Amino acid sequence: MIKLEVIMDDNKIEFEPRIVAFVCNWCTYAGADLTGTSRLKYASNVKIVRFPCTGRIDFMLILKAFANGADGIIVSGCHPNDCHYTSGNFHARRRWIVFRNLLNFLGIDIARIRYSWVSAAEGAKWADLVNNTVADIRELGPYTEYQKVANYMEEHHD
Amino acid sequence: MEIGFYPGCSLKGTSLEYNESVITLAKAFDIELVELNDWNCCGATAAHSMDRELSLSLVARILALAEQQGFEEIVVPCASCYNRLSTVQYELAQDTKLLDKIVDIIKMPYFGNVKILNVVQFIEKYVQDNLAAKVVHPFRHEVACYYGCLLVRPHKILQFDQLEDPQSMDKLMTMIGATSIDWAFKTECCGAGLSVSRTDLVGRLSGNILKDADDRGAKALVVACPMCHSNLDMRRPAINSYLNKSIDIPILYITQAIGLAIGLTPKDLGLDRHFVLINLKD
Amino acid sequence: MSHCYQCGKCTAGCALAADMDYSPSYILRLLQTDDEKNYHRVLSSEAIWLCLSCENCLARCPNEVDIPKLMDYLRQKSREESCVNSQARPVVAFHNAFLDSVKYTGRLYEVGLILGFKIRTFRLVQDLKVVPSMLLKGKLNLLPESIKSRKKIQRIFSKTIDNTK
Amino acid sequence: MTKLVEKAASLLREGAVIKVIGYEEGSNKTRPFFCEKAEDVERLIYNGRCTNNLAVYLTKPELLGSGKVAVVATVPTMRSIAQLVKENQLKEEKFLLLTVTKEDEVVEFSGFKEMNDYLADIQLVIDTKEQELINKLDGMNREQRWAFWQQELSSCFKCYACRAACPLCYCSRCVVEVNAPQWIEPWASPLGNMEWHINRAMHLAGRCTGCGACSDACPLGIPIHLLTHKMMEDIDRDFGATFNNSGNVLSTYKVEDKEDFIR
Amino acid sequence: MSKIGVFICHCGENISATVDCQRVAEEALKIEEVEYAIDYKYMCSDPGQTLIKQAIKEKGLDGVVVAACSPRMHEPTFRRACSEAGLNPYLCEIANIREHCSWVHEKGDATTQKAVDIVKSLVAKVKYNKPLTPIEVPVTKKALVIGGGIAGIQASLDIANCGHKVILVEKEPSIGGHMSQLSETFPTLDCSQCILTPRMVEVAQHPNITLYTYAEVEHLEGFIGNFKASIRLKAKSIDEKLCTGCGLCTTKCPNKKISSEFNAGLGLRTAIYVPFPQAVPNKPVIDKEHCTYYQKGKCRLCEKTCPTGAISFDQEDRIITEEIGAVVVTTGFDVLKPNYFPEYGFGKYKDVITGLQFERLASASGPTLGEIRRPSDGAIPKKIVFIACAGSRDPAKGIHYCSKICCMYTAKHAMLYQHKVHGGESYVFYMDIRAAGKNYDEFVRRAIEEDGVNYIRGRVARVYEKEGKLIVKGVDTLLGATPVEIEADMVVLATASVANKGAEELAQKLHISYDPYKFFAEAHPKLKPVETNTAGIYLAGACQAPKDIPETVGMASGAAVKVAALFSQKDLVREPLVAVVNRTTPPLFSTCVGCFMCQTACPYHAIEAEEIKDRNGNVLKTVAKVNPGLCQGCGTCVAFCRSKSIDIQGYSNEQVYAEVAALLND
Repeated sequence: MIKLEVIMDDNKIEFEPRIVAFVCNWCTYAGADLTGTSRLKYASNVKIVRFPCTGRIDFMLILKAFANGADGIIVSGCHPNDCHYTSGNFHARRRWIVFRNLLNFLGIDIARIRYSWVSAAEGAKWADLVNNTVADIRELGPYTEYQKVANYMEEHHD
Repeated sequence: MEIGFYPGCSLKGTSLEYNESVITLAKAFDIELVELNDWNCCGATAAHSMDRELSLSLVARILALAEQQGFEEIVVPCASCYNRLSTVQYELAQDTKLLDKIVDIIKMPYFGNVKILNVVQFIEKYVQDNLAAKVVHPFRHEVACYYGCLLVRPHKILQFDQLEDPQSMDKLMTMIGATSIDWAFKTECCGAGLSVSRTDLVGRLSGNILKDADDRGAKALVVACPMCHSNLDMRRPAINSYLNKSIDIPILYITQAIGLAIGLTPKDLGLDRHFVLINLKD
Repeated sequence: MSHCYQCGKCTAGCALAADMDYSPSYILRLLQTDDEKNYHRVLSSEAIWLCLSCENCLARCPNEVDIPKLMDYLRQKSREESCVNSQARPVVAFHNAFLDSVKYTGRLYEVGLILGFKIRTFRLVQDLKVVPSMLLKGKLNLLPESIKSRKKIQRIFSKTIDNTK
Repeated sequence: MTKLVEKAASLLREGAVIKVIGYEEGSNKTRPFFCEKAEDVERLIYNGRCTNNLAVYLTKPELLGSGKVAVVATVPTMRSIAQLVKENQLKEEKFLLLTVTKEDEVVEFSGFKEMNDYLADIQLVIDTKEQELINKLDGMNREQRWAFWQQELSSCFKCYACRAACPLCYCSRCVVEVNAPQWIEPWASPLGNMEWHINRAMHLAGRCTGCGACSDACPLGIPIHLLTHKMMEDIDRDFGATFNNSGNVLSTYKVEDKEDFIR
Repeated sequence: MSKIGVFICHCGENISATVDCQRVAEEALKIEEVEYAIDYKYMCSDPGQTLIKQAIKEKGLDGVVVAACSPRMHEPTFRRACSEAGLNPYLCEIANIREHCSWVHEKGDATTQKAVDIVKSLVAKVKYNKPLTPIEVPVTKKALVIGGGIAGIQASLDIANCGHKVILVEKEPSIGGHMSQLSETFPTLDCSQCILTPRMVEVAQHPNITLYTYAEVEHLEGFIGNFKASIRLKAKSIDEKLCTGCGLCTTKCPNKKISSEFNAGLGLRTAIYVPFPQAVPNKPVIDKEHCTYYQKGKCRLCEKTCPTGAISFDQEDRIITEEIGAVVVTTGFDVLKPNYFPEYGFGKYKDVITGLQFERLASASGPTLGEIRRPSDGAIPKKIVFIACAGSRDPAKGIHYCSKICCMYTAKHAMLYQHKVHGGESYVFYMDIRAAGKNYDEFVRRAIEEDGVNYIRGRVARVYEKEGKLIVKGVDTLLGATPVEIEADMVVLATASVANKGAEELAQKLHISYDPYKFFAEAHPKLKPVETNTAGIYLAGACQAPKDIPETVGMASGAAVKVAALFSQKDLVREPLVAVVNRTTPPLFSTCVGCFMCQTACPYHAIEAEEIKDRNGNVLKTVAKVNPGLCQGCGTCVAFCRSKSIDIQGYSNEQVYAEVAALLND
């Protein structure tokens, strides 16, 4: 709950969103590597989790990220037709279409989940993606709404 | 039986004989062509050259009328009208926004479900089957079937015959005993749109068509479009002066050719209204 | 328009390309440049008025570029921006005469058409030869045949072309 | 003696089937009835009030016993059966499918194929009350929807009646029973409840046949069926997957699926 | 309770410049179950690796996290180090604190904190790592090559010369494919058959190659290293052991008016025939559709004339099955069919022909013995027009792509024409000249500059016949798009190359994917051009996309090397990062309920149905099973499984779950 306090003292300190990125090993992870090798700088709020393919990303992991206090999530993989496994990203895309509709219907803030395609050659795009997402989430503020629900127990214990 | 009928302006004027021949031919096969009540000009070719919505509205009104008057099918002998009607029906079917706009202009309900038949389709559907039996004077001549532009194009919309080297008219001609020659200008343009305003060009375009038919020994040209007809027939002087030779191949409407074959009189078929005289010796 | 890769098949098949100041594919090229000057050149060209919408180009275009429709559009624009090519005046005159006839009678009244056209172009002698024989053959009715609901037709005009004029 | 009763009687007498699963009159509402003896057939009824989705029993071998079983299937039941077939859960030789027409005629299907054809001409209609509620929710802004569902779901106490009633929840081990990792906390809590219902909906994506058994079963009357019904609409819109051709929406794809949200 | 070691690399200055590596080590040590943590200048160096090895041994570590550069860089290095120290290499994870941290953020606490978080998350993950052993798949060292064109010939020879057995299947009576039909080849103008036939003979005589002509693959099952193929040997109605290939029968066959496939319809053949003189095998077959005996039940003339009694009418198709380890698909291409060009009068006018037909006219073994003569009247064309892009780059005709070889063979055709018909005039209508290749553009320039071929930039709208001439209505777009009309004696269409008729069917038999044009799809457009998505099946030649000969041969050798590499080890060893369907105790056997929705999700057809039976062989349950030979480890199936019954090693649910949780919790 540290973060919440940060907001409390009339935001002297700017709110630093916590963002996790679910990326595939072959395109976006390599793209992020390229951002590094080309020494492009971006916000340090984003932490990357590596998957073999976007097709592997279970929708529950997104919910779990929110439940564990993420304010925003990036999901990124190979561009259509570039998937190392030919169709993983297509399956993922379809899953996200359905999932977004459902979350939106439930009133979950889908603006906090940013989907993108970043290829192994798009180091710059990765940097932009991160910076833009951080900026957007900063606008939206911390996802207290969800975290209240997530920490229901704790809050009702202490 | 009765079928809806949209003559179009030329059939009321310069191409009276086409009108006559279509109707008499239909009669000969006990088909009553019922003229659309209060129809208006389809606007070809001026309207769509000048203003899209005008051209759409004019046609939309015609189709709306047909629907209103309860016709499921309408026969449209004029290739130009046929082309416009079909095209507009298609375009309105593609774009609902546009449709609403047009409906608002014509202030009539429009469903776009009338089937539009050109003269060849009409013959194929209602005449063909009983044709062979009725032929009394086989039309024993070399004929060049001229389809022109508007009957076959755009294929995507009209879905009639085939784009290059169409055959439907040729088939009908062979049915009535004619030999239809294979030639190169079946679907080349005769220049109708400029018939009045740029007669010079028409001379050339129609000239080339006629010349090819002539070179290949056609004794007559068979058409299904009043524009083509008046160009190739009425504009013959311009044509001959361009070719600087005089070609006297007569131009017949397909309905006239068939009419003659089943023994209708030249008078009924309005052959006397042609400029280029028709003296086909058997 | 960006679909056109300038293979020229349209021009090759165009019955009138030889008489045009700019052939169809050339017009497309001019428009592709997306340059104001070239756009004007197109609008004030004679070619767009010579096009007969015979649709040979569209039928054969490998990229299915609808040139006939494009031409219709260009003609309309050229009129609206009143930069109709002087050579093409007769064509426009003819179209106007045609439409007037439709506007006032609901149908095409050919005598009216011819007269209207002649007045607009001062080509008083042209076609005089054919007129008598046409009358003879009953191909010209001297009195306009017109439809009942002319109002409706005029409404259509006022709703469309007349407020673009 | 209705045609259905006759049919059931003859089936049991001839030993064509070992039991007929249908409906009987219960206290103020109908209830499922496993008819095993010819003398009980009189109890079998079929009318508009027969709403339970009998398909739910067909994936439970212990209930069916060994031998052929006749099922008096309503349209929703048949839809569920069709989906179960798509998922290799039912053996053709095991079942004799019956249904009763409006005219009280008994229809006997030669097999699943014939049943599907029969279904093909029947439109799936989401009833107006539901539709209104869905539209109402669509009309709200996100915060309102969030509030609505938090309110509704807060009362859920994870009895899993929704799961038990759903013919398509036939997993021998449900995700909520997986504890390595513990995807969903087993006790009732706002987060756990929401996660459970999201899982339920996602697991039914493109599979749900809209019978509504889940919400009928919910002791607290939470409109959870809206989640899956809404999803049916969306899937229909996004992938053109109508009831008859869907069934496997999430593990198939089209290259041209819309991706306007991916930047 | 595990013991994890964390090793933080400074990478010289690369990491330590912005990340306080020492603090990361201190923080790491605070993490539960972390036994040991240390930072060092160069972890990948020998002393660095030794550091790790010693720690593993001394502290008895059962998990290692190396915080360093990207795993795509040194994961293998560090995993090897671990296994050298006796720790299962798959218990080692890499925390990427260089590319994803030190290089992309400024120096400061935030950056160090991020490094710490990354380490935490991987520590959390590694706790759930399981020791894995590489998968070993036995390999049958015999290859199946489908299609006996130049691609198939080259691939077969290369594989055979590596000492492996090859089965070459060709559906025609002879191998050779399109190349045997060609006259000369660009850009050198050397005779196609002269360079091809020696290879054909070599194939026939090679001890390692079994050649089946007049045969087709019926069915293929299994997976990499372990395929089983059934092959249909169509009845040739000839006993090849007896036949000496004397050819007497073909001279006697009364049915002489059958259009010859080899001559692209410009020549005729008999019902019992050898496709061409240099055919391999050089023994005839009877074409049942056209044989009078098979059709009318009378004749048997060939039988009477055959000196060795080799004709056997009662022969029937045979199906044989072969165990093979790899497949090379080399089925080649086809040329676009007539009905595509009504505007050019193809099929209507005899003298409008395809490029392939022109090859036959120009070929010494062709119907005109190499003289360019019109099919209609045998006259020598004085004026000839070549139309490039006939069908290619023509979306309206459904072909968006460039057929690639036409520009070159059209230039060649024009050149050959100029060489053979002195004083002849040749015109080429083209849109672009695509002559990228060694000595290619020079070749085209030579046609234009030395042989005086007239190149006109523009497409032809129409061709029609008049008074024995073909009127070609084209355009010169370089002259402000002015129409051009040419009265030609002959028109040659550079028709598009399209996929073979049977391509789609074959692809489905082999479970390989294909593009919208039915060309077979490579596994990766750049890095896996000869592989398919089905491990163990490779591509070569024009069945993948239009190609010229050098490219095809290169690709064939490429595919051959892939096969040779596969055959080079005793067993095929693969990373164990594959999906697994769980197995539990009876009566459940597995939590999988067998809905098989995962099957449609798998791009590799790696998911099979397994029937669990009791002692008496009654099926108790049917559940999914992953074939580790085929699985590539994408994990798409895992995300689908509702009951979480399928999981993927190396990225298991527990691993990623823990990773995500640890990454966020502080």
